[in-house]
Amino acid sequence: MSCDGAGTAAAWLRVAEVVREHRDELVMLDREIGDGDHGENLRRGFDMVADRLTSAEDDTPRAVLRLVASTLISTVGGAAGPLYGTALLRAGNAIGDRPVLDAAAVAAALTAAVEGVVARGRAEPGDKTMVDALQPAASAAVAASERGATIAEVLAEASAAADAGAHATVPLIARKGRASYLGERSAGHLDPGARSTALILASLAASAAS
Amino acid sequence: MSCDGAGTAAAWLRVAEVVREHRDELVMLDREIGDGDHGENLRRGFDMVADRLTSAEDDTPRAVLRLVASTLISTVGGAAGPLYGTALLRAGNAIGDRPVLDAAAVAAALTAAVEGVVARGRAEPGDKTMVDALQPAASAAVAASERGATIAEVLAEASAAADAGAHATVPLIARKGRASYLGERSAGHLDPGARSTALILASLAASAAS
Amino acid sequence: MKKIINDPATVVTEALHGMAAAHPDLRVHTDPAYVVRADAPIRGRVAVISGGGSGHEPLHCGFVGPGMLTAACPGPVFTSPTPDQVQAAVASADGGAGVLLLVKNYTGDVLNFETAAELLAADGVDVRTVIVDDDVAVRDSLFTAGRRGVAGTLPVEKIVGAAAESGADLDTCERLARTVVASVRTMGLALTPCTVPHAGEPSFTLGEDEIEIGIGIHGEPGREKTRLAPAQDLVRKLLQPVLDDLEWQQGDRVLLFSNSMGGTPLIELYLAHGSAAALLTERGLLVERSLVGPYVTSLEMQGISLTLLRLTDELIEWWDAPVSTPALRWGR
Amino acid sequence: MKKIINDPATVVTEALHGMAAAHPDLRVHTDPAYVVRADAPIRGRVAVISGGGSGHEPLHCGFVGPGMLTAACPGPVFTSPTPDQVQAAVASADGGAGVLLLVKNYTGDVLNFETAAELLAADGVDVRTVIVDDDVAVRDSLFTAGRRGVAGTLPVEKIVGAAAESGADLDTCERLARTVVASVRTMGLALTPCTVPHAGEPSFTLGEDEIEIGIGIHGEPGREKTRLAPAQDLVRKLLQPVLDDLEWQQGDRVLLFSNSMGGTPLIELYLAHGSAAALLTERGLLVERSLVGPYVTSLEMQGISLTLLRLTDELIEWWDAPVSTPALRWGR
Ligand SMILES: Nc1ncnc2c1ncn2[C@@H]1O[C@H](COP(=O)(O)OP(=O)(O)O)[C@@H](O)[C@H]1O
Ligand SMILES: Nc1ncnc2c1ncn2[C@@H]1O[C@H](COP(=O)(O)OP(=O)(O)O)[C@@H](O)[C@H]1O
Ligand SMILES: [Mg+2]
Ligand SMILES: [Mg+2]
Ligand SMILES: [Mg+2]
Ligand SMILES: [Mg+2]
Repeated sequence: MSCDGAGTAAAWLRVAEVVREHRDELVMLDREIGDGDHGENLRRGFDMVADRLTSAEDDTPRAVLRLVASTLISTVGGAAGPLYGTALLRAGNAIGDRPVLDAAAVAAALTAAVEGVVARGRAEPGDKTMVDALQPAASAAVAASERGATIAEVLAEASAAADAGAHATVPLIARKGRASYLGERSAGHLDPGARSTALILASLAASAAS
Repeated sequence: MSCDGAGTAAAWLRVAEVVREHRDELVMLDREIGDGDHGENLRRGFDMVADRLTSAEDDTPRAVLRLVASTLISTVGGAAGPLYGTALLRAGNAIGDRPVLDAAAVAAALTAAVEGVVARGRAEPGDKTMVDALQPAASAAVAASERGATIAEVLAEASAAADAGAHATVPLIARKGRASYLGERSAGHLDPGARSTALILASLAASAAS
Repeated sequence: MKKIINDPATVVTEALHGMAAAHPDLRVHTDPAYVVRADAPIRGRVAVISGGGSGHEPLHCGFVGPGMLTAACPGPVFTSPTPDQVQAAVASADGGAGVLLLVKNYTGDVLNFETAAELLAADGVDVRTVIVDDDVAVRDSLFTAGRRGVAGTLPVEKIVGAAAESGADLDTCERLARTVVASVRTMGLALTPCTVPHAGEPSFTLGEDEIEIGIGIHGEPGREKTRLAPAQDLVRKLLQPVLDDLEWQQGDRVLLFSNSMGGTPLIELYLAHGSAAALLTERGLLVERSLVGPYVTSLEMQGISLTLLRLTDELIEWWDAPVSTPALRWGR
Repeated sequence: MKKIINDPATVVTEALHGMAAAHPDLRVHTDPAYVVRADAPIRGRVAVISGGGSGHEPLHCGFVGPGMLTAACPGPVFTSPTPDQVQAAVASADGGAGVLLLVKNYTGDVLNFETAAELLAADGVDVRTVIVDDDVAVRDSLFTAGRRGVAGTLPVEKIVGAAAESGADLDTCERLARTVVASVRTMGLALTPCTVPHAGEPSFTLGEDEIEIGIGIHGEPGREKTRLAPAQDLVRKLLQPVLDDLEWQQGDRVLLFSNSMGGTPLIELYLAHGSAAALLTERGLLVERSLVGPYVTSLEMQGISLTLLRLTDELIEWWDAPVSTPALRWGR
């Protein structure tokens, strides 16, 4: 896959499919410790992303991310809409106007994404949120890129770290988001936002590898 | 059992117990083709009857029936309250002020009771109501009394006829009362009011025989 | 059975205590049970009185107040009140201009109100009775108990109450009540049964995709068990028999009253209302007034009923007139 | 799942069509979704705007009208609205005297309204935000998401809306909102879960004699699963943490708001209200105002919440002021 705007758009079109495939799983996870809408919120948002991306002309990677971000902000709602939206806006700003991405840009984008989510949502690692998937993903990406890895390798390591981070949310007691209202009853469940972050990164990594 | 006012009061106290014992059965029957309150309506009414009868001084059989009637009218509600109330008012009028009942008076009382129910509720035999128990009971009582039977025998035959009449309501399609709203779906169920009529007569017959 | 109660036998009395606490402009009596507006009796005004089994709240006690009922008699859950309740309500509501009893057509209600009316007439009260029987699910006939009174009772009480409030005499109120009864039709459906506290068990059972069409308001099963369908099909199934039952002209004005049986979320009720309004408009009727909410209920039952009232200028005037009760309030 | 709907994806839009059909004095928009009173914008009046996930009806759209909200933004079921909805609502409601956003304290609602507020401020609109967090079931802390906004949102909207209607300026409205938020506390329980249309399954499961205490309004389980108990014990269980949370003096005047979660019969709600009023009176509080009904709901959930608002002369004046919305109406 090329790492220009068209390639970025193709990768996010694939993310939209993955979200649709996992809609029910995310709904189910959110029903357990939230309000059962996370999968539907993202499905609604990414369906619109898919609509707009296919009708959008080719553009820079940053423009693609901005389009995805603003679409998610205006269609997802809930906590995930503004958080993913901010993450992608910041990621876009971090990569600037370069026409083609490189490994360092991807690492910088992920780092900016985490910072954006934390700035908005004020969750710390261990609070049982998407930060627990995104933060290790960004760290892994930075480490890999500093080692001289390719984009595909960077995203593969980020994806693996996100997946591990997501699963590590299971025993945690939530301190942010709806799950926090359950207190100790939130332990024993996978955080839906951490899971969707892991799914998105896995999809991006798969696109980069193909 | 004596057939004076005290005996009549004792017999109706026993009826009150029988109604309490069969409350749940009558609720269940009424839930199937009505609104599930017949047993509770009668329980509420006859509990009050029991209260008032025990505190009432000895009196004529007619006075006892009037007390039962007015208590049922003011506490039962629903269709059964005014119908049983009217039946007992008319029955009381039919026996007049005699201090002790005889077989003919009992037969006349039952006949007056049916007439009262029909005058108020305008149900005909076969409409799947309490008339289907009360009407054959009155006929049987008249026949027995004309044959020279005792009070106990008259009530035994009336009770048997009421029981048969009640069970004969099972296949009928209701044309009066709530069960009529079900149309054909009312068939296959015992009418709760016919059942309570049969229970009351069985209890009166048992008291007379003791 | 899951209910917020202390004892099935005291539910009605305890709920009346709650009404008394919540509504200082009502006088609430518990023995015998009736609710009357605090400023009654009003000299020279017709008293409009209704009542029936409890479990249909806010019907009837929630409709007591200026512009609607003068008093109401709540029976036990799903059981008509007794004549002495009606007599006591009349005694405290009668302003000397006569009494109009509005009675839903059920054998129990009719017999108990009839008994009360006889006793009141014997005491010299000028009392009239109008029977409400708006439910098209039940075929009417001289040989049956006739149609039930269901959600159409609300517009009867509202319109007659408004006229009585403005000083209309007993003849006028009675005539108006008969006009509304003749012009109002309802049909309902249930998605779930309800549980009467003293019965302890649901009134019927339904499979996961079954509904009852043609229900009354006492948790009784309907005429027909059928499959759950999309909202627009359900709405058509309810409106068709209502439309078939009265003769309608293009351009007829109607009140569309979308009623929840108690447990239906308002979002579904509004959805059904929008669907019903669209269908009526398609048929050339003018939806001039709307009412949407849980007004004539069957405890926690999920389901809806749709009521159509054919409007005239006179009925619109009384419908729009100010009303100030716990459950229905507008104008002034 | 049994619901009167056509398609889970179109529930909110179709319900808004029903609102439009039922309430001609509201302007109802569906893309983006918001409801605004028909006479807005009103020159020189503060616009009071709220919103949140759907499924809590009549909150918020049912509270749009004179004396309460200027506009409201309904999100998908149990999902906060998006910033563009808020921007569009503000654009059609802003009368030039500033905009007050009343937001229930959920991460999603706060973030989406915050985003909208930033964009509006950048456009030069004088916009303030007040967060409602009345739910005592959740322990408050700097390190958590904080308390939820639940039924206490209603008195905030009513009181601030009345002040704005009378011409109070933005500072006054904001201060009043903060005063009400500081004086109102709520606690709720559920007897049954609810089913979100797009989820298709109940939000939790409960045994035949189990209840959830300390629920929010999104079908989420509460803090504690416990046994069903008599109504008076349940009422005490809800009121105790509410009473413990604020300092109360003998003779304090309160509004007691008994709210149904949607599926609880009104007869049970009144019963609970009577029980709660008696308990408060016993504790030396004066129940000066009452509100009883299904106002802040969770779809068809059976359950109740009890809200106490400490009253002052000022709050009573605004509470009593005329209001004319689909769901709350009195005065004038
Ligand atoms: N303050 C926060 N910071 C970071 N992530 C959060 C925060 N609050 C919630 N989340 C994430 O959002 C997810 C829930 O998203 P979603 O269900 O779409 O929104 P809502 O909770 O409003 O229904 C949670 O699983 C969690 O990962
Ligand atoms: N018109 C009538 N004539 C005679 N009996 C009737 C009539 N209508 C109803 N009933 C009797 O009343 C019984 C129901 O009584 P009950 O359940 O107490 O009253 P409701 O139907 O008002 O709930 C029926 O089973 C039937 O036997
Ligand atoms: Mg969620
Ligand atoms: Mg019955
Ligand atoms: Mg009954
Ligand atoms: Mg949500």
